[in-house]
Amino acid sequence: MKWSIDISGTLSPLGILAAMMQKPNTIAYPAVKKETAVGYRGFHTNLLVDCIGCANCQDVCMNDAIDMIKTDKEYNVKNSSQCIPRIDYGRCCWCSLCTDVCPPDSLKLDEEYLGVTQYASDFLYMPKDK
Amino acid sequence: METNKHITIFHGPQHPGITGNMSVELDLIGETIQKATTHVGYLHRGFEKLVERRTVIQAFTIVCRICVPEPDPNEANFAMAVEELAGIEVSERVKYIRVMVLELSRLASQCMWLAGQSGSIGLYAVGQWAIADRDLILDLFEELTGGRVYHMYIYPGGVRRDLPDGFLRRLEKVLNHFKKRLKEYDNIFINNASFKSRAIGVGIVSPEECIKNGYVGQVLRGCGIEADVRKDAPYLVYDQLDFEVPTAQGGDVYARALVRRAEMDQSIHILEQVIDKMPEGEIMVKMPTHRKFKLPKNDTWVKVESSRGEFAYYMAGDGSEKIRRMQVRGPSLVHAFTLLEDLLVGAELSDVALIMNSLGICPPEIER
Amino acid sequence: MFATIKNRFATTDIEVKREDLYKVVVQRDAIFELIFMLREQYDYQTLNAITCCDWIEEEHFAITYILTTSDRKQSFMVQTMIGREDAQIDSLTHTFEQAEIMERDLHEMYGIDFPGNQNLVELSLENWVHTPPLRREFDTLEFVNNNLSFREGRDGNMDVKKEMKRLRALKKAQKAAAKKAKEEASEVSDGN
Amino acid sequence: MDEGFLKEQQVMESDLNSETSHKSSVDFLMDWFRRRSIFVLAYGTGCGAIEMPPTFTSRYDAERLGIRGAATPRQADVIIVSGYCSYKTLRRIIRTYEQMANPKYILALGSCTVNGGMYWDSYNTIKRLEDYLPVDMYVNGCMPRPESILEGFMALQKEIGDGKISSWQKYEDNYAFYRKNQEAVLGQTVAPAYDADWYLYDGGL
Repeated sequence: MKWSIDISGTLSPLGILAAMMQKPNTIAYPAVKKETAVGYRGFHTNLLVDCIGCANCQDVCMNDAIDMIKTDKEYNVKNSSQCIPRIDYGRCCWCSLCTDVCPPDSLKLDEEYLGVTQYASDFLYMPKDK
Repeated sequence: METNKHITIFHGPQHPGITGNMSVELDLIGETIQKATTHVGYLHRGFEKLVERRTVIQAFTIVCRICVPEPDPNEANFAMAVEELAGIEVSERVKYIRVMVLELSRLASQCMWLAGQSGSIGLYAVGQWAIADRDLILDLFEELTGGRVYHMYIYPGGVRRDLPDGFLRRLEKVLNHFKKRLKEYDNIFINNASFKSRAIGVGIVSPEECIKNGYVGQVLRGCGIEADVRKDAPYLVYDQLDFEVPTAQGGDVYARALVRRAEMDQSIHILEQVIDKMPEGEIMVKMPTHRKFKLPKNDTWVKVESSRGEFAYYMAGDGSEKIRRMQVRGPSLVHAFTLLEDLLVGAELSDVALIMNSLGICPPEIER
Repeated sequence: MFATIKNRFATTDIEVKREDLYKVVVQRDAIFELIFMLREQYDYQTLNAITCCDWIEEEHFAITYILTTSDRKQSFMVQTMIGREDAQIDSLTHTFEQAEIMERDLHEMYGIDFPGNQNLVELSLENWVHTPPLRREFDTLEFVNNNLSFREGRDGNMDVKKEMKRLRALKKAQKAAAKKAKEEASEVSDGN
Repeated sequence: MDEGFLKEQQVMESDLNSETSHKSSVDFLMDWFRRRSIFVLAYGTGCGAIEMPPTFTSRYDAERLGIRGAATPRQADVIIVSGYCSYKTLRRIIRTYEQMANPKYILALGSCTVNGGMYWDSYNTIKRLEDYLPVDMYVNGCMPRPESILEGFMALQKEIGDGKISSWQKYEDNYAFYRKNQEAVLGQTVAPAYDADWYLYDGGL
């Protein structure tokens, strides 16, 4: 390697010091929470007054993540199987194909996304009713 | 081999200077590399088997995982291949939106490269800035597609969501920010004397070798060859957009850096045209349900220009609702083996990370 | 170009897929001659990829060599069929250096042998002793079920179609029973 | 029936019922130090590695919380298993984990570490990470956002500060169980064993 003096190449990087005057762009997470965008693909919600228990979501899910289970809550009268989906969050990839095929549009993805746990057995998720 | 002279070390998979989960086995005398062998497979998931088990629509969600830093060329390739086999024609608006997504993802991927390349010579401040700027693009993606990294947006037959209100204005704002920022990157990184002294004359590739061995992307353009799938075999609406294919002379790490830097300018230029020209129209053709959508018995080969070069898919259908065969030919496959093993011989140990980053090797697309 | 290929290789199977993509299917013993001819006379300088597709019903693998011109404007898919048992085709490493890694990949995934390639060692897999994974007879889900286990606790899954049927039958039965009870009640009241 | 994660409630209740351990002031101090200096091994094992740069650089700046990168396993406290884990990587992760000095923790990202994720039918990835290594914290998502990763780190810090986590101890105590599972997928070649006598292994030093 040949060594030669490169004055502009040595001095111009010092322009980085100007950044000290700028406002930091850090989002100080626990104190400042950035809003997720509208339509963010977070956890599932399922409006039970609309859900008809058709299992289209189970059929389209390539990850085998959706179980149709019996519910003890009040369900739609048109729900001919009396089953509602329960999602396995050890499988889900949040592709939202299940919400695309939902005929009454009851299954949706919400903005909520935070799930931290110490136990892997907490992996089953019952969509919130909203 | 002479004893007490050679030393064999593994550069990776656990190494801060590696471009992903892969490793290079180096045979050294002192600090000089005598022989390099690439090992991959740490990220092998068997995508090509998995898509054979799924219907076309189900397979669409899995393909974007093939290349992690830049998922969109995969989605675009998949959608284009399926559309070609099934004979679906998409609207002009869809094409423009796809171009926008592809260029945004190229810009984001170049930011990632900027961070890796500067990190490999110890200029960490550039990395901090570039990753933060990349996040601005990811915010746009989050708004547009609902996901930060895996967008699952370019669907066979269209795109999944329409542009939100005022999206193009916000895109313009980010682009203006980038234009200002790129000048600063020039000052602190591209023209930096320490980068120049490390990069010039390192990892030289000759143009003849490039053509013969099928190298793509910045390796070709760094040798002064104007090669770009967007110009050579235009897909989507790239033939209606005005842009240049930047080249540089020398074929070394610095030439490839200059090419990548100039490509960022071109991406911004293209995006500005897309903002002006965005037509109205349908965003999705009517698609049958996933059990009814069938591909005819036929095969095809489609390619797009990713941020690292030509990214191609071979796809064959067999008349059923499942894909018979999908083979991914990413740019890194030949780069990581034929080229990298060649370039590293005779190089210094400290240049390994530099050379790997300048080739932009992305292991998940090598082993799928 | 097409006329020359048709005459020399006795094939009519030339397809124009797109304006920049042609495809031809030739006999196995003629494929390298064709590749060399394309390379020498028609400027198809680059080997882009070697792909393989398993047609298990027809008992053969379709091997496709994808060649590109040096100005990268035209691609040519040259396809040939080889038998699935003891699959074997000569290596192209002597002409194209990059063929080594592509053949290594196919060797691992399909078990195709490439005589002439010195470096057919494992690429992505490690200590793999089963059927090569991309062959159609290899069932990945069966492999997973035999070797690995999923998490327990996902019980309670109902077969929705069956459940709907059962509930419909139940409802019907209930209705019928109610009707019957009603009829009986009315009969009783009539009798009175 | 509850909404949300089905077992969360149960875990919180059991937390309330457990008796608080009595720590000496030295232990208290050690835990306090540990939770404020978490060195994360720079090993991107899967797709989750793509969200680690934003977490550790200026946008989300994990160094505010005392979390930063470490280059070698000897200096690291936490290894992040970011998503799916192929057999070939699992072997390296086990090797790396065993080289790390106590106390050490594992943070698992994404669906794939819990129940196979979207690669549930893949022939080359493991499905449940906890069979092979003791996991301290799972973060949900595919991919988890940087906020989620930070939240996972903060939960880990809280547990460390309370002195509750001793997963490396669990690994040593139940080594036979883990070793059996590791050998079941990787064959007999996981050598050397964690409890191997290094002075005698491979011809001795």
